[in-house]
Amino acid sequence: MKFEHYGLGLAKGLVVTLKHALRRPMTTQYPEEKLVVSRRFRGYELVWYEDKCTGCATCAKSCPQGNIEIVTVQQGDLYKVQKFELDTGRCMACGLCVEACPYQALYMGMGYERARYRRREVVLTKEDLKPSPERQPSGYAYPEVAEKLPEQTLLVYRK
Amino acid sequence: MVLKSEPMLISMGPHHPSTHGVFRMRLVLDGEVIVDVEPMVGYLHRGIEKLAETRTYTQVIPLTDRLDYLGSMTNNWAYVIAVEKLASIKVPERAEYLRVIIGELMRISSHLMATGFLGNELGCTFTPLLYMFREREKIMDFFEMVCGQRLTYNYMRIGGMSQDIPEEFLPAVKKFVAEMPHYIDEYEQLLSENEILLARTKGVGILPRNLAISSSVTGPVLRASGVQWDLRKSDPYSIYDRFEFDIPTGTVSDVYDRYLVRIQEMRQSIRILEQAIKQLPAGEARSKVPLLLRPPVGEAYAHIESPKGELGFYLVSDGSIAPYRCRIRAPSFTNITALKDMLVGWKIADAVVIFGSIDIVLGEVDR
Amino acid sequence: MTVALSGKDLATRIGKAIPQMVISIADNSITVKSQGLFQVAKFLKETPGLEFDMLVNISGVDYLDYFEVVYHLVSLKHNHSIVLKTICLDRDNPVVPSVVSLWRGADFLEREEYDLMGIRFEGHPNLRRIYLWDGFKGHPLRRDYL
Amino acid sequence: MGILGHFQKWLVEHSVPDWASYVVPALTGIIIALLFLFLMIIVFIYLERRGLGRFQIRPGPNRAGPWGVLQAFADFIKIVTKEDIVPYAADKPVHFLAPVVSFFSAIMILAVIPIQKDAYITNLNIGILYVSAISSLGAIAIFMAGYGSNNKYSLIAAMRGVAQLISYEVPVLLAIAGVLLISGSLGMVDIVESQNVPFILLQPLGFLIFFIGVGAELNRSPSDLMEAESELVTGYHIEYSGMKFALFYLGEYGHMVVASAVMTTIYLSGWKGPILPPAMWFLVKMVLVCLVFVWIRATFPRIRVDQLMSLAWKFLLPLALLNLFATALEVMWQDKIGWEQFPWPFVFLNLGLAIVFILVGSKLLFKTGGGQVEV
Repeated sequence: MKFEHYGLGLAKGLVVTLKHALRRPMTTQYPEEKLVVSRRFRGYELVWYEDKCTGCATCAKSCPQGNIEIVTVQQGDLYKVQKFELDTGRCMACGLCVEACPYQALYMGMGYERARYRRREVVLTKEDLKPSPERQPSGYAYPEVAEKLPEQTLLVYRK
Repeated sequence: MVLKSEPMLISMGPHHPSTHGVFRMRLVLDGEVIVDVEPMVGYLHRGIEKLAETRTYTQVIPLTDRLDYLGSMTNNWAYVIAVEKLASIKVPERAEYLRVIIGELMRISSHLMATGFLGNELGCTFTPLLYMFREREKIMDFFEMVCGQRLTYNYMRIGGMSQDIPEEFLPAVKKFVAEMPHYIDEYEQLLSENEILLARTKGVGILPRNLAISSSVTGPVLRASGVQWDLRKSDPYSIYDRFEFDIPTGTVSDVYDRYLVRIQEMRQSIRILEQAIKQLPAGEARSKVPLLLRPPVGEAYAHIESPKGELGFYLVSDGSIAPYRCRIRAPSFTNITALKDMLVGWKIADAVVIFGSIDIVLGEVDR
Repeated sequence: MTVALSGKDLATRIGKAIPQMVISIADNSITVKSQGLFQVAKFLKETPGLEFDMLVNISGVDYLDYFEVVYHLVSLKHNHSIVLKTICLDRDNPVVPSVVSLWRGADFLEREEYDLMGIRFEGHPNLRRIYLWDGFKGHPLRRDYL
Repeated sequence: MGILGHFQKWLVEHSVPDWASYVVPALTGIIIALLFLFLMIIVFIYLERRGLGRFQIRPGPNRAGPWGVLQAFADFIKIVTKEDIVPYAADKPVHFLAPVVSFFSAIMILAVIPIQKDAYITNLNIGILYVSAISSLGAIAIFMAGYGSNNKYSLIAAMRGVAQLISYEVPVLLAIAGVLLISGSLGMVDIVESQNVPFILLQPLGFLIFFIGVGAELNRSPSDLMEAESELVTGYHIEYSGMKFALFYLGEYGHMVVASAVMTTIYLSGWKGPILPPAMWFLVKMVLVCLVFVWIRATFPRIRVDQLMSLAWKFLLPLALLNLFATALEVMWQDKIGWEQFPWPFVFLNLGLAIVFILVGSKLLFKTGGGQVEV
């Protein structure tokens, strides 16, 4: 070790930390303070519209994990979805199923507090996947939905 | 009288705070001095190359996110370039620019992490790391904005991007690009002239130029060894030949040079970002590619300059919907080849610093 | 721009120095017999004008009938590249000469190929499994491994 | 005679039994010292964690109690409810005793610290000697912990710790010797009494050496080599958990409290100061010293072990000797001018000397290479 700068380098560092000590902390106090997530947020749940779904199983085929299970029964010309199950414990929220859906029946969800105590609770069935006031579809792959969602909070604009 | 002593064997890792995950070094110590070292990897081996053989070409993209999880976007990029080369797919102009913008943001973020953790390994009690987290957080915000997630992006697609950027993206990035040099100045003020940091890093862990080349070391480590080799310049992929930037290189090839090279690369990335934002054309961000892509029989090797070094994908196609063989040339993995040469003779405290200066990510080493 | 050298030109140059080793030639790659791999690699590394000083990657590909080992070589000095391939037909005991003595970087890459593909690199100083543990049965990246 | 002495006298005058007049004041002193130490440890832990948070642009612990003031208590409850794990191959008695030694050496020093003119437990006439002797006990605790745990990381840390503490005793004591020359006494009260100008001004170089040395002895960043969390995980207390770990933690902060108290006493003119009551001044100065420690911890990387040694032997020791020499010369002239009347010329003289010595020292004395060893 040589004091090449006679300790001035150390003093410079001290000035930087002191300057930071006078700044406002950057931390977000999470449970009380929540940031608005992206409009294209890929939450750990899907929002599924039963009326639009034709049971074509394109989503199941596009899933890298083989996570989506679809069973359909034929009713005349149409197919009725009997079982639509998604194991969110294995879902990696890649969004490929949503992109693949040709009938706009599948959306990513906006939720992110998805921890559960039991494994069976993370398996979402037909009823769990339907939209509700708490389960809003996100704008991922659907720009027209994204436009209506609130703007994301960005740290760049934080003072 | 010569005191009888025997070497002490220490297993550093896989549960060690500064081995960047689950890396393990089998150190043979003489007092505090390292006599021998054997890197041991494989604690995070998930067989991504094997998994890729059972997935369609599009389904492999989420897997590549899980290689170098501090540089997921560039992993996506390398993979899609390889597939595009294999299937001769043309990428729209706008998508190329977006890829450059996203890729350079990723490089800044990854280098921030590398420098911050280097500071942490030097014993800075998290201060530089937390300052750098602040800027990384902003970049993560951008990525969340474009693709909806903060770590496993899965943003690039074969033949473009999954979606075009939202309109609020560019102003925010412009603001970030304008502010960032100031923050880098601040880091440099905190670290670059600090005598303790100089003492700990100057002349430490020297990797001579020839050894670096023959050890297949790439990326900032190779450039710190004085080799002007950056795939963005030497083999311009995508549209890098349209931008003006310099390749920072080191002279002493020690830890300090690697630190400086990373800092300067961040500045160069900002230069590229400025140009790319200015030139960004309008148009489509994704070309029409069939959902189940069947590339012709053949093989392709595509490489990009990822933040860690040369990331390459060697794809062999047999004409089916899944790659026949997907070999990943991971920069982190080859960069630790020269670890022993850098470590022997140094103290145990230098081991973590030298190791940290290589900047590996275990997701990529073990794949 | 890295120039991908033409396989044809290179094959003739190799053929002059080390005859009867090149099996097939593609646009940017040459395939050589595994016995001659080391000589060819040495030739590529040391011939002035070629000087492939960096070994970028080693990939093993299992084509079920034979193994193909692919070496991506690049010269930082001249900024050109070539793909060198070799094949080994013996499925039970595939052996390829090691190039660690030419390029240090082959060390881990060859160990990885040995671990996952089961190709033995003769002359490697420390050919042990790298990812999997020592008692692991089989080589997972082979196409017939389930 | 201190407050406890008066108390004893009062007891004797009111004809309590002889033994009680000794035991009662002694017990009172011990309890007061313990309470003071615990209180200050909690204050210091709070300052350290919140202060470190502010330096790192985060709020720091703010959940337990208002502004997180109860965080230390919450941590304590958590830590005592943890299982006490002793390694199978540990040297059990040594492993058990190490935290105790670490903590009690901190309390013992407190006995001679005068918080106010009369507020001390005892006024030894060899106060400084006592302080430096007891503070070295910390090294023994660290060595016991490192050796007794039977862990390789701990052992390396213990060896580092002993080497470091022994090395830094030398410059620290030489720096204190400069103070002693001026004050002319080893007693803590006398040292404070003799500070018309705080000795930090009269002995800037001595203070710097003392500060660096104490930082190293206290195991504070940038010389926290014994618990270097990035290298040796946590060093000597890697195998400690539960209450024993809590004792180490208390011991570590206890030493810091004591060190800032000693520093306040000998360099920052103890309880002296305008307006505020004297004891308040003492606490304010201690807290300031603590904040400087936190500030330094938030900024600097850690020094390597061989660099730390060469810093002690090649840089601090010569400077301390020079400082002592210069001080001795000044004390020789003292008769002609006198410290009491004209301290300010000496303040500027010493400041100038300190700068010259540091510049010369960093150019000439202190050069070490990269540190690679041939193996």
